[in-house]
Amino acid sequence: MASTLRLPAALDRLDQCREFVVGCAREAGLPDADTGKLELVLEELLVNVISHAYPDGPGEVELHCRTGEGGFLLDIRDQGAPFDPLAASGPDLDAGVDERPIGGLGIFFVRQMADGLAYRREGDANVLTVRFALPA
Amino acid sequence: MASTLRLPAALDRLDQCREFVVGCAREAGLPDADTGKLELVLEELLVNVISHAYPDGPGEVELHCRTGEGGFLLDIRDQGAPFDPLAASGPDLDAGVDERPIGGLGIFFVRQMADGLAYRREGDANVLTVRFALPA
Amino acid sequence: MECITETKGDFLVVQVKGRMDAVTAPDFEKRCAEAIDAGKTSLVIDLGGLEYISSAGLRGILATAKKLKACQGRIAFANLSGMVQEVFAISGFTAMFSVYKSVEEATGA
Amino acid sequence: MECITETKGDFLVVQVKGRMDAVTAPDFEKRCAEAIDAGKTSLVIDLGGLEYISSAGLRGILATAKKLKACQGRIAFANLSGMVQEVFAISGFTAMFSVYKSVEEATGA
Ligand SMILES: Nc1ncnc2c1ncn2[C@@H]1O[C@H](COP(=O)(O)OP(=O)(O)O)[C@@H](O)[C@H]1O
Ligand SMILES: Nc1ncnc2c1ncn2[C@@H]1O[C@H](COP(=O)(O)OP(=O)(O)O)[C@@H](O)[C@H]1O
Repeated sequence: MASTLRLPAALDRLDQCREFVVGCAREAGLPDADTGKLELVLEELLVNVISHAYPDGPGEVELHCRTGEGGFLLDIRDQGAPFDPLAASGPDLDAGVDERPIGGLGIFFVRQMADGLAYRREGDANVLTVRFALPA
Repeated sequence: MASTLRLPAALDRLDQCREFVVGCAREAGLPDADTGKLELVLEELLVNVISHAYPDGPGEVELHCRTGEGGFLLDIRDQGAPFDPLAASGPDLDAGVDERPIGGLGIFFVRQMADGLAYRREGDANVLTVRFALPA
Repeated sequence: MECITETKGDFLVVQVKGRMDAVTAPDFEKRCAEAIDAGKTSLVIDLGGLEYISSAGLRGILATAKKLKACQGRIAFANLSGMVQEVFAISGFTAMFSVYKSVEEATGA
Repeated sequence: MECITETKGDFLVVQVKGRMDAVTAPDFEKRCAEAIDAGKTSLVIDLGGLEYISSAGLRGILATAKKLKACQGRIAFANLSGMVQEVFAISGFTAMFSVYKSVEEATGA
């Protein structure tokens, strides 16, 4: 059965989001060895919503956990301006300490760590679906 | 700002519910000294929903945390048959070990520990609002 | 929740730590039932390490007490504090059971 | 997250434990900045007790490295394992920085 958490998009809510999603993932059968990756993907996407989705004041984020497509599925929904993270260009991983810009790794980590990603705009919301494969 | 958690009404979800509600209460300024009482009230009401609200198969429970009326407010919503816990009669606290029935203390604890309780039927849902006073 | 058992003279001391809730209380009841079935009928429950108890915890305790009563056994509690003490008090358990300040007092050691 | 600092010869060893995420990484950056401002410009970051790191953690590390570079300081890392090692590898940090198996190797002790 699916579970939903909706709360203010704020840094001091990260822990609650993590506990919720990790709890649902365990319930769904995600091995403990994969929760670190899941936590990383979740944090990167939440921090982006917190930092970039609501320039005009506080907003909300909704997390929806379910199973399907042979995996654990997490939908992250925000009411920010349309933003498709799958269309973003990647960082330059070969730059040295001086040239390397601070930041820009979040979406890259999400792409590396998740087993699947899908973006859609739904009404006034961005919905990003993250998939982690479950053991057969 | 308000926060909402919706998940299957099942015992193995108690921890997620507790972490969610305690996180919201801390955020709202509830002193650590009061979280034990809050956890107790939450567990008693959730266990009742899990045990009694859905005799015909699995159902969901929704927790909604907010502030108002000078307190931290928690709404617990289920889709079970109409049940008003405030109308239930209390346990016999003076019985001995033999006569004393096993159970029947949950709603009594809720009444003792919460600073306020309100029940309403909303469409096909029971909504119980629990209030814990916040320091002025 | 963790249950650590230790024999002290005629008594089995059951030290309970952590949280005794709807998820963990059945473990407590089961551990005690096994001890009773093995002939340990004088139990001292040391609640000094217990942080939290709900009505499900009291349910496990009452079921254990009833089982002991049925075989002429006895049960006592020690080291109650904080919300555990409060829950015992308002539920009438403090009045219904033998409650001691320490395990030593409870075992008469 | 916890940061424990210890002077070893010319080096300041910063032992980082727990989780380095968007909430805690600013603490790490601040602790290092204070050390650098106090004249400690040779840092060894011991990540043996770090369970988790996100891009916010790497951001704190990169900011520290840039600050050290600006004052001819140096930074090295020791004891990477698990997801921390993986995150360092895929981000290019393992290639960009001096990474050692142990603090002793990093300090040349
Ligand atoms: N939810 C979002 N809404 C709008 N813009 C975003 C969102 N998430 C990311 N971005 C943009 O994409 C860029 C790259 O994001 P990311 O790879 O996570 O790195 P960082 O956030 O550290 O810059 C951000 O700097 C921001 O401009
Ligand atoms: N959500 C609910 N829906 C229907 N009946 C309920 C609900 N909650 C409690 N009850 C009824 O009220 C009784 C008393 O509840 P409570 O005081 O929590 O004790 P216990 O659940 O241990 O019996 C329950 O036995 C049950 O019959």
